[in-house]
Amino acid sequence: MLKAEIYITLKKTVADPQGLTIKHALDSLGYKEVEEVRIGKLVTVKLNINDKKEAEQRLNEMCKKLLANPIIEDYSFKIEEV
Amino acid sequence: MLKAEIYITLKKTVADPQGLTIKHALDSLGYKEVEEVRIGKLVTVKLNINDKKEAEQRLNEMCKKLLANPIIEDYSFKIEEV
Amino acid sequence: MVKPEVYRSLGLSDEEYKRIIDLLKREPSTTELAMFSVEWSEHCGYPRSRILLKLLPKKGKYPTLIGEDSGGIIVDDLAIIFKMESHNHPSQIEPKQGAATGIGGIIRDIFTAGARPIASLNSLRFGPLTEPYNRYLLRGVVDGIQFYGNCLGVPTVAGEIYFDESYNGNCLVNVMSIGVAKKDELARAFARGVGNSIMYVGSSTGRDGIGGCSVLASHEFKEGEEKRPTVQIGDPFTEKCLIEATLEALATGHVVGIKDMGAAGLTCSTSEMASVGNSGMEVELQLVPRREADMEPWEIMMSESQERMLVCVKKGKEKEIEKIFSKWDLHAVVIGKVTDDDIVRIKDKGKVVAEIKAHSLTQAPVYDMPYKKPAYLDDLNKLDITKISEPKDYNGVLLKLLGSPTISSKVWVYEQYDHMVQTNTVTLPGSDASVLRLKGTNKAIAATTDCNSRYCYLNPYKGAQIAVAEAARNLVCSGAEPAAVTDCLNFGNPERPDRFWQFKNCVEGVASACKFLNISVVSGNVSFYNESIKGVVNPTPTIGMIGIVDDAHQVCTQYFKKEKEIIILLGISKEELGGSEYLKEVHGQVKGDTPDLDLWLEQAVQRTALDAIRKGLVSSAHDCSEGGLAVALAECCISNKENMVGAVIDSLTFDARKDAALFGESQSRIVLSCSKKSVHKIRDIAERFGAPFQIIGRTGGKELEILVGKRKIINLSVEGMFERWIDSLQSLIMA
Amino acid sequence: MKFGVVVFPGSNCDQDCFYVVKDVLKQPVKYIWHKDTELDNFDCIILPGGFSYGDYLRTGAVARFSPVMDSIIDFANRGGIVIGICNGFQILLESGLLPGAMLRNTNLHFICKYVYIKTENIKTPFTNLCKKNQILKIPIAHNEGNYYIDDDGLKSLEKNGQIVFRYCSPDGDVNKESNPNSALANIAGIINREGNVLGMMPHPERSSEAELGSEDGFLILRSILKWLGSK
Ligand SMILES: Nc1ncnc2c1ncn2[C@@H]1O[C@H](COP(=O)(O)OP(=O)(O)O)[C@@H](O)[C@H]1O
Ligand SMILES: [Mg+2]
Repeated sequence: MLKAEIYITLKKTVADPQGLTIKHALDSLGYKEVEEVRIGKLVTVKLNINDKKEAEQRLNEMCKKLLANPIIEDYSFKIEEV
Repeated sequence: MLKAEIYITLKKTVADPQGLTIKHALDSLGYKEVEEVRIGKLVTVKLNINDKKEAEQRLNEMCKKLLANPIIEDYSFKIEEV
Repeated sequence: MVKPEVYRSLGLSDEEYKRIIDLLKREPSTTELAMFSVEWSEHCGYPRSRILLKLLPKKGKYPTLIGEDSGGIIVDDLAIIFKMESHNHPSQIEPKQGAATGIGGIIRDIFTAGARPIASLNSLRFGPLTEPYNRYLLRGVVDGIQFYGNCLGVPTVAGEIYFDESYNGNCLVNVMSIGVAKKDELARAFARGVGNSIMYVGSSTGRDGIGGCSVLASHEFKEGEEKRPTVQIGDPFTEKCLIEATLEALATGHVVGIKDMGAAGLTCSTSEMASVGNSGMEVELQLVPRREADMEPWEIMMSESQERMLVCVKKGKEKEIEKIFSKWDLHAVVIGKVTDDDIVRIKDKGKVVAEIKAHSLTQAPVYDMPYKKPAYLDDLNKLDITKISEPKDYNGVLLKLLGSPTISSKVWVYEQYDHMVQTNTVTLPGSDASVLRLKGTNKAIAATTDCNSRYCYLNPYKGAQIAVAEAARNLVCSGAEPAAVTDCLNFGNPERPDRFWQFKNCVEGVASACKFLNISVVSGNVSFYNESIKGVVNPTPTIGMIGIVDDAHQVCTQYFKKEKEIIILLGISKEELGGSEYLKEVHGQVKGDTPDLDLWLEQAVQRTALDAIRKGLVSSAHDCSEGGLAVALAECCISNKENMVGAVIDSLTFDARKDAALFGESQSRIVLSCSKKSVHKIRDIAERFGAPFQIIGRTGGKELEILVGKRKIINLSVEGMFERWIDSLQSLIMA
Repeated sequence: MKFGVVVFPGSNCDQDCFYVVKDVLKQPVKYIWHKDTELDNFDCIILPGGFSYGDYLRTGAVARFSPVMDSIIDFANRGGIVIGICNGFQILLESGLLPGAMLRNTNLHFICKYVYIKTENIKTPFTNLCKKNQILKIPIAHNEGNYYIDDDGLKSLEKNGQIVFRYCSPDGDVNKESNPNSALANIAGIINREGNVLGMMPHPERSSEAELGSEDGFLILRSILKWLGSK
């Protein structure tokens, strides 16, 4: 069994109003040190596969097809054994 | 300048209907190896702080106060220099 | 031997525990004990309120249907089913999910009756927005309602939002749902027919909300207390599929009975379906679809996982029902059958874990609770009006009231709700009541929720009567005949005689006003223990009322339509300042007696307005509520952003102080506008019904001017009033 | 003319679209279940609004893989008339039938209200009864209507007249104040290069009867009918 954490983030060129709003909120709570906030998705997946290479290839497919929208999002992931 | 990635996940005991729906979707796309999907948030923060210890303490505060909902969510983070 | 601290922590008293042993003639198992504890809790069994609830009239102008979980009225060949429910404590802990699952629950009550949900309403109460946690609560609750309701495709068409210190530490989230069915296609919530199957449908069972029913709903709770595992997450997508699948399944005719698993989940649905059907039922817990491994039998029986239902299906038709649910990707599995005894028998791996007569679970003990008028009330009711200084700046007072969070526009809230889906909403939120056409007929229904809980605090009986009268008045102003009520009774700890006195008086007030107006109470809900270390909530008997519009083209809205029309006031402005928003916001006092309510006068005013609207004589109708006549007039000017019309009020006569006449909250008053040629016809109608009638001014211009004698005491631009009224709530929330 | 309304799990304007075609436009209409793959000769297919699959991942992302979508893509490629409304628009974007993507409304809220849109291209099957630059009063109801496309994409939309509707003020100014969700270039609706697939965020089916407050949306449905009739 493998576990993957998939990180889906908005492309740098795409504005992130949610991130902005949270930055403002943190600011007004006194966290002036916060320079930037960006919000993304964290998808945790358990895979019934033992081979990391295979998992990598499958995950790339899943992300391209469904989990991320390449027009506005980037993705990356990390695989570990469980 | 430090950069932190904050991972916010639903507590294990809390149901995740989103994750379930996405698992079904992956399943019907033929990704039968997917055993479980859980959906969380990824918050990327740039901090105008140089000291990791200090950053850690501030991030813990921000998460507890604003970013995560302690009733249903857990959080963790990773700090790196940029 | 069960230890006293165990049953006590489940909310059972020593006597109740003894009674359980008498009923079973033995010690209960853990599962049985848990089952009794929830079934006998206030939430399910109504032990402390049942006697009083009998006072609420079950008959009215329209034939009334009282179902197991909801009720309604019959209009021609349609059944209009509706109900209101509270989700206060879950929302106080986790506002978004608390409110969301509240919507989910109330909507299940409607479609399990066989009706398609056509509208939701919400009545919300919070502590002042100056407190950050209250802002968090309001934002979260609205987010939860929009998240769940919008996804379902059921429009959220109306509601109310109040702010009061008494809700600090215990907000109120009351949600109402309305559904429509052909009257002979309604479903019942029972199990019948030996050998018929019991099917479980919907989401799988997890450890959500275990103990939530008794722990969350029937005990005072302290903020910050560890209640984490009891939070349930709403899944509107599954609920939407459940609505479609259920209505499809009911249409096959193979369903004997159906009940949703709300509070107390399987316990409630098994025992109540058996009890109502005078049947027995046997269920094997191993067959229940679950989300988590190793759940104890009692956990499965107590789980409040959302979006689940129990269905009694005719023997041999299980496959057909299963097919419908699986088309919508939902579980549907047989978990048991109807038996020929009257016992609910729960098995786990074949071993009996509970075996109880269905009736002994559903017939909770009945208590006649002691009550006593609170000592502080006599003092509180005394208001020496001569000690209240009359304002110098009436413009300032009006602007202040228009910006007060309770009076200000709620557009920030209702624009987040899809209030148009299903294409029936002919009067959108922003007027006195929303109106929904009934496709395929000429008719429409109007809906509103109302309760001024400050009135109920000062005078529970009269305050509750006013809640009913005001709801009816709002419907009338929209062109509807008030038809029937659902209520949600939110009170403190009923074991305290002062709180119970409030409860008793409010129920009596609702009952008497409904009887007088010939309106039936078709359904409702009781929520006790609404208190925290910060105090107890004001007594809040929220009234949800629906009315019938016979001709969907004869609806009316509250805003002035055009220039040069005549403005009429029906009713009388008295010298009443007690309990008013003005007294609180401007003079910082919550004191005095609630305004008078003369139900005969109320009826005369309502009949006049409705008759005039139905005859097509009226351009706009708006009742006077919080903020009194001045606020009502201002709202007539500004509540249609696209066409704001000013007014000159120069012939107002009254027998009271100026501030009382303008900002006092005398009941039974409606502001009408009409063309010149309709005036005398409306006057005739008013005379016929005996409603006080006066022409007070005319529409036109870009200002609201109010003259007393020759003196202009109010002179404000419609733009200026609009700005104050429209932005105030949002800026307080976003502070 | 035969209309089809696709039903995805979670669609919630399917019945509204069905009703408006059947009872207001008075044309034959059938539901198409999302698992159907055989489309019987429809003239126009409507992808309705709602929350297909709860919009739990991204709007339209899961619905795009419903079995019916391959057939709809075929249908569109053969020149069939397809209109996606709200969630339907989002599904069309995800499926690639229309370019671009949807982001969250910048105020981060669901917005349900009447807005005004300007009809910029009237030479389409969907707007042929509108006047050039006609202003329509029509409601929106969405969380994600903030249309996005990259610079080149926007240029090509503009160049090819693919921007059919833009949010505007009641008197037709296309400006920031009248853009409810901050959509790029105030875009409220676009069409494909070939001109037979329209996606729009506002709901014509909610504004096709006077008693609901506006009949402007009905122009779009009547335009489709006219187009089909004259073909
Ligand atoms: N929580 C809410 N949800 C939806 N609509 C609301 C809500 N609160 C207020 N409204 C709407 O705002 C308008 C004004 O409400 P309110 O001031 O309570 O009216 P009234 O005093 O006539 O009862 C009504 O149309 C009402 O339905
Ligand atoms: Mg009113």
